[in-house]
Amino acid sequence: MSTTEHSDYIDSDTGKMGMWLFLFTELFLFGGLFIVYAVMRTKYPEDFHQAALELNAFIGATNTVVLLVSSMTVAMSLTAIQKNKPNIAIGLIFITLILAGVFMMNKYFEWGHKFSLHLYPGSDVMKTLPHGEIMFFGLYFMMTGLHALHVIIGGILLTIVMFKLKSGKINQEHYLLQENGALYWHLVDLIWIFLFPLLYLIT
Amino acid sequence: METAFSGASNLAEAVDRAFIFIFSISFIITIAISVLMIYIVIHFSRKKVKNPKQFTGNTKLEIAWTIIPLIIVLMMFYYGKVGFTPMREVPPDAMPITAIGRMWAWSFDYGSGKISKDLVVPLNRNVRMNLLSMDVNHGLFIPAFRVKEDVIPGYKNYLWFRPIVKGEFDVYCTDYCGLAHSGMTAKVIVVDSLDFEKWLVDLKATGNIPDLPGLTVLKGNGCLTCHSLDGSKIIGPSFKGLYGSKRVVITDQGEKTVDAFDDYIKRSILDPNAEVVKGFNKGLMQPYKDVIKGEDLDKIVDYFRKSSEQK
Amino acid sequence: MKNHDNHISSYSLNLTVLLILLVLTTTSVLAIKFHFGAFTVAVALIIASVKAAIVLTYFMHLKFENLLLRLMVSGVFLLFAIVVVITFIDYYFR
Amino acid sequence: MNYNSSPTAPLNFLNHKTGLWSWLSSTDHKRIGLLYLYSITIFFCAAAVLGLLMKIEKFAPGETIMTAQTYNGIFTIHGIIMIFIVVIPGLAAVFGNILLPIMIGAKDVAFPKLNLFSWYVYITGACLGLYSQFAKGHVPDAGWTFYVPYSAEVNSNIVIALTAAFVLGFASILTGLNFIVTIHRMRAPGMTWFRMPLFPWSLYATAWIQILATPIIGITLLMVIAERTLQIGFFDPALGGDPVLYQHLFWIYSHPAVYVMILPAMGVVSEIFPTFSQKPIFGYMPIVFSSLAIALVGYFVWGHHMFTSGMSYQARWFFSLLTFLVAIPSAIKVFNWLSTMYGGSVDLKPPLLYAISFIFLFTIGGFTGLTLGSLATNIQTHNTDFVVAHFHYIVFGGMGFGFFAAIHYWYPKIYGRMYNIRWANIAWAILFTGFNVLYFPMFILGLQGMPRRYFDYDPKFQTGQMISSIGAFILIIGLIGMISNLVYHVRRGAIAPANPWHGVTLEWQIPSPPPHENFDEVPVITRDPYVFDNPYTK
Ligand code: HEA
Ligand code: HEA
Ligand code: CUA
Ligand SMILES: [Cu+2]
Repeated sequence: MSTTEHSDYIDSDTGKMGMWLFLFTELFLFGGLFIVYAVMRTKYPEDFHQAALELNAFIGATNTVVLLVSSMTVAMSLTAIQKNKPNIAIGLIFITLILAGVFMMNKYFEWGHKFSLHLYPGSDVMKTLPHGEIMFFGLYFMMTGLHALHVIIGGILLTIVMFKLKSGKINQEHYLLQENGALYWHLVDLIWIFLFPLLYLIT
Repeated sequence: METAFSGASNLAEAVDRAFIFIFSISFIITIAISVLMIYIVIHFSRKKVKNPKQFTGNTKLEIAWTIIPLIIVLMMFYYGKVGFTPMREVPPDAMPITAIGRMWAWSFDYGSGKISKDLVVPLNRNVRMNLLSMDVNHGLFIPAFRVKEDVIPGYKNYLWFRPIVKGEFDVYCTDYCGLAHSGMTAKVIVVDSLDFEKWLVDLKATGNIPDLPGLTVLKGNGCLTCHSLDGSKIIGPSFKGLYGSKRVVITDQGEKTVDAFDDYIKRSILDPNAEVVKGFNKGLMQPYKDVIKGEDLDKIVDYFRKSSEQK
Repeated sequence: MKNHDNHISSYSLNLTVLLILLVLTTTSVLAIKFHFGAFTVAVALIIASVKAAIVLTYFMHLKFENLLLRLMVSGVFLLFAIVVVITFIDYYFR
Repeated sequence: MNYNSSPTAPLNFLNHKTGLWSWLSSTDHKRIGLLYLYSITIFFCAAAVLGLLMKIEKFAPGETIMTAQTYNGIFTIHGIIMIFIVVIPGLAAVFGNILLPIMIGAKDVAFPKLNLFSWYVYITGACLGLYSQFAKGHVPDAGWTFYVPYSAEVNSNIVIALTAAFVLGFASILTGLNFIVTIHRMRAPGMTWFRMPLFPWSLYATAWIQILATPIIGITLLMVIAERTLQIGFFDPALGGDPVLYQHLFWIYSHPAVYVMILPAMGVVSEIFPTFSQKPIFGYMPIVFSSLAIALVGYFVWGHHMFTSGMSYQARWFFSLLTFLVAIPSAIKVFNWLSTMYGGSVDLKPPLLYAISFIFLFTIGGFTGLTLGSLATNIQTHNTDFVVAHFHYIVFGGMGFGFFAAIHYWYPKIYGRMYNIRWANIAWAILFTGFNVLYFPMFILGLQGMPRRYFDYDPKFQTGQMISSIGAFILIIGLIGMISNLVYHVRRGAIAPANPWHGVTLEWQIPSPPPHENFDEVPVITRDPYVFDNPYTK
């Protein structure tokens, strides 16, 4: 693109506003699932109760803590770059990525366990369950699956941020991308804050 | 005889009143707006007006054309609600009939072993239709009665009416349900009470043929909408000469030839998509596993065997 | 393109927020154990909403953003709540 | 797309760079708008021909030119293309893109690269839609509403069509996002919120619906895809799912979506009436706030598409009441437009012709919408041809005619050329006649009980169906007349002046076609948008 092309010269408020609007759409994306959850829960309270007992609240709680801590580390990395400490910022983002990895590992074992019990959509065991329980597991896989996808996307975004921090493209003066990456990561956390009680806690 | 707009049930009058109210207002305002526009275009045309006035608004007018339409629409809402409310309040003495919708035929179950493909109802008796779907969404629509409700699987929807005119009226399916959606029609036949009682106990008159119980089952389940008895191709293969014939079918494993005896016929009813006769489409027929039970299956097979032997 | 007029939230603030969030998480895990019956869902959701509000205000810096953005965020949550309520006008009265 | 031959000497956005790639890689909002214009026109013509085929099929009862399977496939793809590919992006993506930045005095939208990206997303979605027709297997045949359980069970290319709609939704979200930020952050100095012209205002209201409603249909379609591919039974009653819940979710998006279609069209005519009356808009504030009210209240009325689905009685009357309330802001607008013309110096040029017919058709469509919104009458008319007539009147008559008004209004600005006015008038007359002959009989058919999505019909409906089919042929002549006039004069039309209609909004203050950078220097706005202090008619 030549210099006369309309260029992306985006100031921080503009960029941040765009990000927030995008987060709104993400909220409504999950919102649709929450509506389904709410309706189905009122339809099959007993089955949901039974099915939720199958989930391991301990793994859920661990993952909650992991995500909350990671949320703090991204927030701190922003503080670091604002204070012109790029190395600390990189370190904190790195910790965040590790935590994201831990989260995904947990998720992997959790799902793997469910699969080994033949508790996955369409399985023979699943077909014998009462309607509400099938629904619960359907929602469980859809919601956590979509959430895990967001963890991965967030992870990729933060990796990019980390490399740009290293190369100095993100610095004390220009850190819009990092801000937006952090916002996205917090959204991932925010959604989990609701998923955790709805799926694991309330039985 | 049926005319376009005359209602044939107790519910029609209130509905038509709502129609008339809304249409009259709409008509008057639409005409007024059109006339005003034509007047403006002519009277204030550029040829005549060289010096347009430059006013920008008028609060009183704005309030007027907020409040007046508000009142009008609230009245429309009121008429609509008044016409609708009785539709959900079924009188306790209503005679229950189950309307069964399936791709692509209606059948009406009177409970007493009487199943009919047309809806025969007595004049001036309250009738409650319980709506039951065997597969996908359908919609039970009787225009002359001004009633319509969707027939949704897993839901217990209902409607009711009291026929007030004798005659034959159309029944349509108004929820898109696939290939022969537009063919999913039936008749409502409103008859005198006496005739109705006679009809109800006469199991022979509407398809219940004691010597061919299998045919009764086929008719009752709407099979004949898609499968002909005379060899013509409708949506599925014809039943003519089925028993004992050789069938080329497509399975997940590929093509093979089978002999159409008891097992094959039962399989094709319970799980029609496992083996699809070559030249026909998979997925058009839903499994009848939960619909046609053991004894009826035997009756059907029996019927096929007998009709093949006759030839 | 510069971000200078942005508020900088200190490390200790972030840490405090995390601690509060962890306490709330523990509370809600424990609270469920007590079985409030019909209120379990409500209790869990209220605690979750408080947590979400904290994340929004501090981690996502809404506290330091302009009024417009704050209005938008609350509007969006309000809108979603209304949609859920309206859906339940159907399901609740069936 | 080579405008080299344009003799307009100064460089402008059309000719400052040439070659196909310079278009496909351009982040210039005006060029992206034109990319949308061309793609939408192609898809519109394709889907319109499909509409014509349906009408030919229905000329007589029974099978005439196609099988039931084909018919069902055709109305499905006709609906999908018209709704998701033509009218939802429609005005916003074409004229919003081309004119929004100019009208608020900006150089471009806030995120130009994202803007180009959304066009590619759009094209991907549109191609997926086409692919669903040609891929191996059956064409999708579930209607544009994809109601479960049918869409979850039928053996046709539904998944491809669902993915197409999902991707198209994404493009719509990105456009909406871009516009909101643009309007918030990019207005020229002095352009306060209430100095902003009404078209940008309508885009602003639209954009909020786009970003807050579209994700819901996104997730809903994903759930149907998951149901078909992963056997998660959200909506399948055999697995405990709820088919009515699908309808709720679908309409939570798709009702607000109808306002995505109409609001920009309302914005367009709000520009046209002042210009062609040489008079300020009447009731600027009421028009602005009615747009916002439509966007907001329109979010809460989705249940009126489900009055017969067995919803609770309370929900039915609640949705009916709110449906009526959302009509009030539309009423306010209509009266304000009429008052704008009243006392003006009215010049009946093609854009105004289309704008006036917009009011007429929109009024009919709107009033029949009220008929549908009233409980008792909805029971009779739901899912009949009455609904089909309602939405063709309001979508094609409203949004469609709004689109035609817009193209006739801004054509000289965009291309720097003028179409033939007499030709345009004649085409309009044929189009308008054909339109009413085509769709009006459908109201009557619907009242008589003719259901929609019917391949075949009772012979008693034949007269109405025949008249309607004839209307389609008249309409096609008008449409071809209109389109050929516009296409022909892109290169050969008379050179248009910068401000042929004597408009006062910003786009008329710059040359036609606009230069690449829109403005030489950033404009400073010092007064309200519609001040005709020196009407040229004097
Ligand atoms: C551009 C798109 C658009 C717009 C703007 C509207 C506007 C409205 N629509 Fe329509 N509608 C559709 C597109 C649209 N619709 C589509 C596509 C469908 C079918 C979907 C499908 O099933 O496939 C549909 C279906 C549909 C239904 C469901 C029918 C059914 O399936 O049973 C209903 C029911 O209430 C309805 C109502 C309304 C109402 C009340 C308005 C109101 O907003 C109209 C307001 C306008 C006016 C009222 C006229 C102007 C005002 C005046 C002239 C002033 C005087 C007014 C008064 C005194 C009141 N519409
Ligand atoms: C913008 C929206 C839009 C527009 C403009 C149209 C335009 C038309 N529509 Fe469509 N229609 C819908 C949106 C639209 N429709 C939707 C959403 C549905 C619901 C689908 C569903 O149920 O799921 C529907 C359903 C629908 C049905 C109902 C099907 C049924 O229920 O059985 C019918 C039936 O006649 C129909 C007909 C037409 C016709 C004749 C036109 C005509 O106006 C078209 C006029 C144009 C022409 C006649 C041809 C013009 C030719 C050219 C422009 C150039 C020529 C091109 C070449 C030479 C390549 N439409
Ligand atoms: Cu059954 Cu349509
Ligand atoms: Cu609607």
